[in-house]
Amino acid sequence: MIWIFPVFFPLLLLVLMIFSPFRRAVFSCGLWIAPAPALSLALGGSGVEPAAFPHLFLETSLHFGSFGRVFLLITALLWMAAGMYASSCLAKDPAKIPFSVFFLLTLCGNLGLTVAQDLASFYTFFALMSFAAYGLIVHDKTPYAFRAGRVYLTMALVGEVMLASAFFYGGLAGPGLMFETMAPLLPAQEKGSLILSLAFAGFGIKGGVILLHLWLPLAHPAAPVPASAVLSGAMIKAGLLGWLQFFPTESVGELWGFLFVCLGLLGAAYGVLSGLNQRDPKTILAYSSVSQMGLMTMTLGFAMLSGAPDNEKILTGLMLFALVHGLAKGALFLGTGIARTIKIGSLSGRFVAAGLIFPCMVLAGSPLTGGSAVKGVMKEGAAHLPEAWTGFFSGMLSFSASGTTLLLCVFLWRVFLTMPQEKNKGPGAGMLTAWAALIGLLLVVVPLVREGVPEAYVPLKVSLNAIWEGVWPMGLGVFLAFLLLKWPLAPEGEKGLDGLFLEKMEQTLRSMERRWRASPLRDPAYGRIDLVAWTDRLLQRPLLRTGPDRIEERLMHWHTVGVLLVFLLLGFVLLAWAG
Amino acid sequence: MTFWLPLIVLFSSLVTGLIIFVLPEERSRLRTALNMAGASLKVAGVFLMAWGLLAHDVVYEVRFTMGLGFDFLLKVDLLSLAFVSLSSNLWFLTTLYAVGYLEGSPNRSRFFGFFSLCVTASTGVALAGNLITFFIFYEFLTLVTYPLVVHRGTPKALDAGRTYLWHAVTAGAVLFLAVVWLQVLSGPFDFIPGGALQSMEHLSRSDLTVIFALLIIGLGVKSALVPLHGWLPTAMIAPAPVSALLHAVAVVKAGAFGVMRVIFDVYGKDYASQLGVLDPLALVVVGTILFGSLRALMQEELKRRLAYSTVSQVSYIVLGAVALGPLATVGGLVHLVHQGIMKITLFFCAGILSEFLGIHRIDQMDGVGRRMPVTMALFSLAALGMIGVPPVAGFVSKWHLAQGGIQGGQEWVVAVLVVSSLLNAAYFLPILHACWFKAPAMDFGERNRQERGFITWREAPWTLMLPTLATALFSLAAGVFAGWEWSPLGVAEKIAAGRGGFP
Amino acid sequence: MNQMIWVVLLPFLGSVVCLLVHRKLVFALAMAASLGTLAVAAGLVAHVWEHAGARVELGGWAAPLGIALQLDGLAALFLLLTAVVGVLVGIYAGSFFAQTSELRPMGIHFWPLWLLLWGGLNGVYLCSDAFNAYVLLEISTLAAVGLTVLSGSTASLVAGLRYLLAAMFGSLMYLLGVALLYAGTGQLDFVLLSRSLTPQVHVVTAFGLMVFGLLLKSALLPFHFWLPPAHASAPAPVSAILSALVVKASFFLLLKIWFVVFDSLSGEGPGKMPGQLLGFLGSLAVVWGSFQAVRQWRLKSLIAYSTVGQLGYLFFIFPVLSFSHSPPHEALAWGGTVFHLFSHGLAKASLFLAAGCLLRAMGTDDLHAMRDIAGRMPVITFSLGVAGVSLMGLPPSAGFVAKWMLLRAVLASGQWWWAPVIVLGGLLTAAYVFKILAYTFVPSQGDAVRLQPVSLAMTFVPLALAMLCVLIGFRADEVILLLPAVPGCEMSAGGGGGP
Amino acid sequence: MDLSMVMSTFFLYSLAAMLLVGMGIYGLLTRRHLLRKVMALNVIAGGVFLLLITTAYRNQEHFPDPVPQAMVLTGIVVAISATGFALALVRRIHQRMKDAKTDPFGEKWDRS
Repeated sequence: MIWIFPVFFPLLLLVLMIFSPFRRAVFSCGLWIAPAPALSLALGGSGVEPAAFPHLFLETSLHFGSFGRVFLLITALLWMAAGMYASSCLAKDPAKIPFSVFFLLTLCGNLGLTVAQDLASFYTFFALMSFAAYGLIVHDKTPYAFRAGRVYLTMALVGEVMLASAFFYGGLAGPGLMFETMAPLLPAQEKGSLILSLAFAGFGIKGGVILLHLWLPLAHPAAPVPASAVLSGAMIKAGLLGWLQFFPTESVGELWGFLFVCLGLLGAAYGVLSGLNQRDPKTILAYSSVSQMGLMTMTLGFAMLSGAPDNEKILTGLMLFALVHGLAKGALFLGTGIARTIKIGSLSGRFVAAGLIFPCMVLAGSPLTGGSAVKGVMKEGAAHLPEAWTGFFSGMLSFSASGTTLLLCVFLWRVFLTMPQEKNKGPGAGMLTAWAALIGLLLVVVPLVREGVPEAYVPLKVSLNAIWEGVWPMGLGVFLAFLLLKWPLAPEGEKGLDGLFLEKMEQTLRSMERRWRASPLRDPAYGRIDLVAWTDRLLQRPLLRTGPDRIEERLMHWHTVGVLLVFLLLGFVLLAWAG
Repeated sequence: MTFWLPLIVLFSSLVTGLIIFVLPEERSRLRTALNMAGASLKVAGVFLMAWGLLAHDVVYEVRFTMGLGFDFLLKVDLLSLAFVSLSSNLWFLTTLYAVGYLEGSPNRSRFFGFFSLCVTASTGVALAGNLITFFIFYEFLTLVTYPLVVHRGTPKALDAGRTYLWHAVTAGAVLFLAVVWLQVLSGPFDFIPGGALQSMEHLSRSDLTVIFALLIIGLGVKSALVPLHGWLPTAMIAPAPVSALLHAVAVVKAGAFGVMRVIFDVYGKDYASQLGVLDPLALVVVGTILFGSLRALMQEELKRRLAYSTVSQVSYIVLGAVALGPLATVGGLVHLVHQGIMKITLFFCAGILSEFLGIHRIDQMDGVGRRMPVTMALFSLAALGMIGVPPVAGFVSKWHLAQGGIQGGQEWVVAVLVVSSLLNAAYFLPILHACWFKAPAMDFGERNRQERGFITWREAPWTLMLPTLATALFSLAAGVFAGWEWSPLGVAEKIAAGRGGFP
Repeated sequence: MNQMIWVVLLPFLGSVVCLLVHRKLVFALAMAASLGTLAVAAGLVAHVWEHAGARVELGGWAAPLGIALQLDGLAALFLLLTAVVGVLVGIYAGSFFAQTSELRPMGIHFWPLWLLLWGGLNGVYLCSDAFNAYVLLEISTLAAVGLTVLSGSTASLVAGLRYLLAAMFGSLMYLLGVALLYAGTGQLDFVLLSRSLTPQVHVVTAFGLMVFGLLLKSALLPFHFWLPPAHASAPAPVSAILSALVVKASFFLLLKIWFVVFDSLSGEGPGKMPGQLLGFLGSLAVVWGSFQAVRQWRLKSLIAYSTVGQLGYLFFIFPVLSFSHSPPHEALAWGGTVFHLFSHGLAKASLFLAAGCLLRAMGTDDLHAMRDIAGRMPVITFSLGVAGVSLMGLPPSAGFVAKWMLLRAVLASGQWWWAPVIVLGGLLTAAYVFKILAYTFVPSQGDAVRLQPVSLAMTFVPLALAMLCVLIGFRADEVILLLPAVPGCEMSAGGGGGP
Repeated sequence: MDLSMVMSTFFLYSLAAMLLVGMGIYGLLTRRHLLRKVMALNVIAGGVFLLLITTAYRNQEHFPDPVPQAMVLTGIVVAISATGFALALVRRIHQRMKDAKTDPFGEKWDRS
């Protein structure tokens, strides 16, 4: 029960919404109360026994597992903030009720998948989240949102079936459907690499691996601000969690690790480069997510390369990274939304600017913030790597910090451009509270971690060297950004590589559809044995229309009958005689 | 009681039907009462039988020897129990639905009379203990469904009826030939889990192969295997409760159930695969699954799309019978129930849409989710289930089918399921998108709408909503509680345990 | 066993009495005679059930000179069928001929003729020598023609004359065969004849002549030229009797000739190929008759052609049983044929009577006019449907049992080539039955014919016949147990491939 | 009478009977006039009866067999009644259709 209730609490609220008196109440308070039980579970549930529900679905079992707790924490925190923000910013929206419905559904899926320890229920929550998120993405009902939704849904579906296939195989690999018993057996399976590839791609679509990320820069900006925050901050992590659950990091082997590293790096770089060329701050943030996810992928790859038990530190760092990234990205998205409501240059505008810069710094890993804590843990972990990789990993972390800084500078610049010139109504109280809460959390994340996950805690080294190591990449990034901002970035109508690629794909699909519509398959009669039509056609033959009547008429004649009689009789007698 | 209970279950609808025939048209209360009483009696009887069989291992058997190897045999085993409980429960709900749906329309006595006979036939199909009894009810089903298909009497309906009849009667003739031939060769036999023919070594393999082909052709028409599926989309012209029953319970299921009986209980899966007859059938099944989905994708009419979806989905059941792994058997069996409840939900909703909003085509469905949110929520639930989104029941079937395919080394099963799921999504998701997210294109027949964009939430009457709600929730529950011992899945596992290979 | 005489005499007496008494009493007396005959027939069936067959020599004269009556299982079944159909048709006719002033005088003539026919038929079933069979067959033919022309319309007169000529011709051919046999053996009794036959030219010729004479009378294709006009133009009860019973009488005689008299010829040796010929003609009849039925637009012609088609099924017994002398599938073949006789008799009577109701109600039997009949005359439609189901050979009905046994017999005998014909015939039958039924579902659009009221008796007699047809399907065991009493049909109980 | 006489007489009679039957059949099948058809039928009947009568003295050398004679007598009665009935029908048809003396079905039968 202690596992079921937090996960299904959002659905409970959803059921309440059927009754009209509750509907408004659920919208205004329910959205942010919904993740509260989950949050308390994440904070206080360290010693709770795993729960198995053999009757539920295909023998559901719920628990944190190795990583679930952190993910549940990220999820609950972000959704809480987003819920609070949403009930304030969408208060006037006519479609707020549908929004709440999809919000709660997606939330349930996202919470559930963090604690699901068996394949089937994990897949269930994953699918619930994926499909319900469509409702959040297309909430605005603009053509842009619909297109984004279409791309998202298509890719999500492809991801779902890939995952499903992987799970079909995976379910047969071990004695049960539990991840912890199944995953270690996977690499040894006959179809091991097929299963892992399917799982990699399936989760990769959610996690924005390069080439599979196409939906991400479209969908995240298309959704309303709170939805973008959870999409980019929490839901994107589901892919990561999936990998962690499915890939036995200790035994999967170097090949996979190398693949993860390469694709992660590519993604990180590509995210930065593509993001530079964008105008919409939310799109830039989405690309930043692609880039950050690339980093996480790379880190996971390094964890695989080093193998157990050396990778413990890296994995801890990865968790911390996910947490920090989630909070920071959430804060940035919410902040973007708030910035739109505030006059440029006003006092509150300055506050907003400060509130935006801080998460940026965290993401870039500036010293004394959570970001540098992440780096610290990771670098410590990197020490266990093979010699060649250690330096590479550390270097990559620094370079990525430059890239992140560069991209986020552009982002800030773009936010600045989108801030309105006139005085506006200003943000709602809920919006501000949510945002402030996230920033506050970011501020205290380091002590928080020390309290909560002592083994992940690395004391911040307040040394000149350490600060320098944190600062120079940022400085490089800022410098590059200044250079770049002189450049005429992102001219009107420019689409970027992703846009071009998508357009090409859509064209191809459209022409396929055209060809499909012209195909003989369209003919309703195609491919079936239509006895009725056959017999009709047969009976419509001129011969068959008049022939039977003519023959029957002949048979009515005495002499026809007579001749037949005589011959048949003779034949009969002859046959009888001859035997 | 072991003798009478199956007969009570069988006759509860037969007698009801016959009485209803002679009732005058205007006694609608009495008719409804009779209908519901018959349906309740049947459900109660089925539950009693289930209890007896499962808890006490009672053998329910009714046998009339008619001479010359002609035994009329009703026998309750787990497989028949699964099918009969599906049909009895859904009959109950569909009757309720039909009462509301047909209120005030002409010839209701005739309709409900044949409706009851139709269920009698499908009960008989379920309980039949040997091929000849099965055939009797199978053909009876053809006969009593015809008046339902042509119920409206329009030229289109008559055409549909003719198409249906041509297909069904021809198939019946082929089946008849096969059944008689088999009996001539092997002598009379009953269904035996694991295959009755396995032990008869004197039979020639080539004869058995030909007979198998004939049997499958005969049964394949009702279960709408491509290219014998032509009647199904045409028969959509019938009133919604009929389509619901045709597609979800009675007719297509009788065919699929027959295929299962033939493969599991007449030939036996192992023996059939030894004979090499399963592979060609598998080819047909794969073709049907993909072709049905492709065709569904092209339909603009809601009911036709659902019909083609049925073509595709029913073949999952057969897929479960032809794929070798024991889990596939479970998947096929459980899909027998799951497809039924999900598809009947879809048809109930389609019926509500056409009856109250005049919506027949998919392009008319824009924004209908706001007018009838509950109906459309149920529709969405069932549609997602059809696609295979967990935790709705459809996923459970697909899961087992795919794993069965992998178990048996037939990995094409997974590929087929993946492609088919994508196609399912391709034809269902646009509908869901349209009804929830698009702006309403029509005013849904509401005259006094004050302002544009404002649509009142008004659902259909409870007689229509209650069955729909029940089936939708059941399809959800069948998935969510799949692990329960007596869920459809649990029962399917028990059934499969008796039929080869399942540990 | 004097009942045997009564089953023949009672109708004859009834016929004479009906001719003499006042017309108001005719119906009551005729019904009395009918019911009496039914009772006697039932008694005879019970007798066969308990004691197997019986033989009565009238006046105590022995076989070559006297007239003997032979009762066996087959005859008992035929007697029963005739009596059941006869009584029900009688009830119907009582109501039918009371409808209008035109029909009333016909009714007065109907009863004597019908009872005469009945007596003749019963005589044919029971008589044990070839010549008396001829006489009784002629009596029934004359009475049947009399019934055919009852309405006095030109069409019926012409049809009746044609029927008369054809039937007389057939009878004379049969008689010629009898004369040849007598010339060779000096015997007339069936059993005695069968003992003294040797395969000689004149015997084989006589075989051919008798068989073809009877084929003419039982309207096997291509000798069906007299049947559709006669059956379609007669009043409904008469059509029912003609189709259900009269053609069967000559078929009964054919069975006797083939399996009793010429058993030695038709068994192992020479009968093999002629059997195939008959089977071939039978399958032609099944296909062609049913196909023609599909093409008809008048209900009664449709049903008449359906008779042509359905009669074809009866002739499969000849090829099936002619390959070996006492094959294991003998019981199946006999059972199937008898069941088909029964199911066809009952179903066809039901169809013709229902058609009579429709004709009465609508004033026409054009299929196009039958709008919304299913809604307005549900009982009649139901009877049509049930009887049609039996004709199609679909369960649950006697027709199904018949087809099932026939098909099994055909396959068990190894002559699989008849199987497609049986199946195809079923399909064509379905085509014409549903052609009728489909029109009953078309809703009326205001232009529908106003229906004349139809009496209760006329409505429910077809239903009763149809229901009987269904119910008898469940009593296959009894029929099969009755059959072994047929001479020349000493079969192993159970038979077939099964225990 | 010696055997060959008997045989040849018998043969002669039989031949005549067959001839009559053949003529009758030919007439029945080819003549279209109804009266002629009825007459042809009688010719066949005559032939059959002749054959039957012939058998009467073929088997018994000294006195004829009574059974065929009885049969022929009965047969004649049947034939007469049938002929009478047929003639009555022909007359009725003739009255109804003044111009048609032939079997109208022979040519066409209105099956519409």
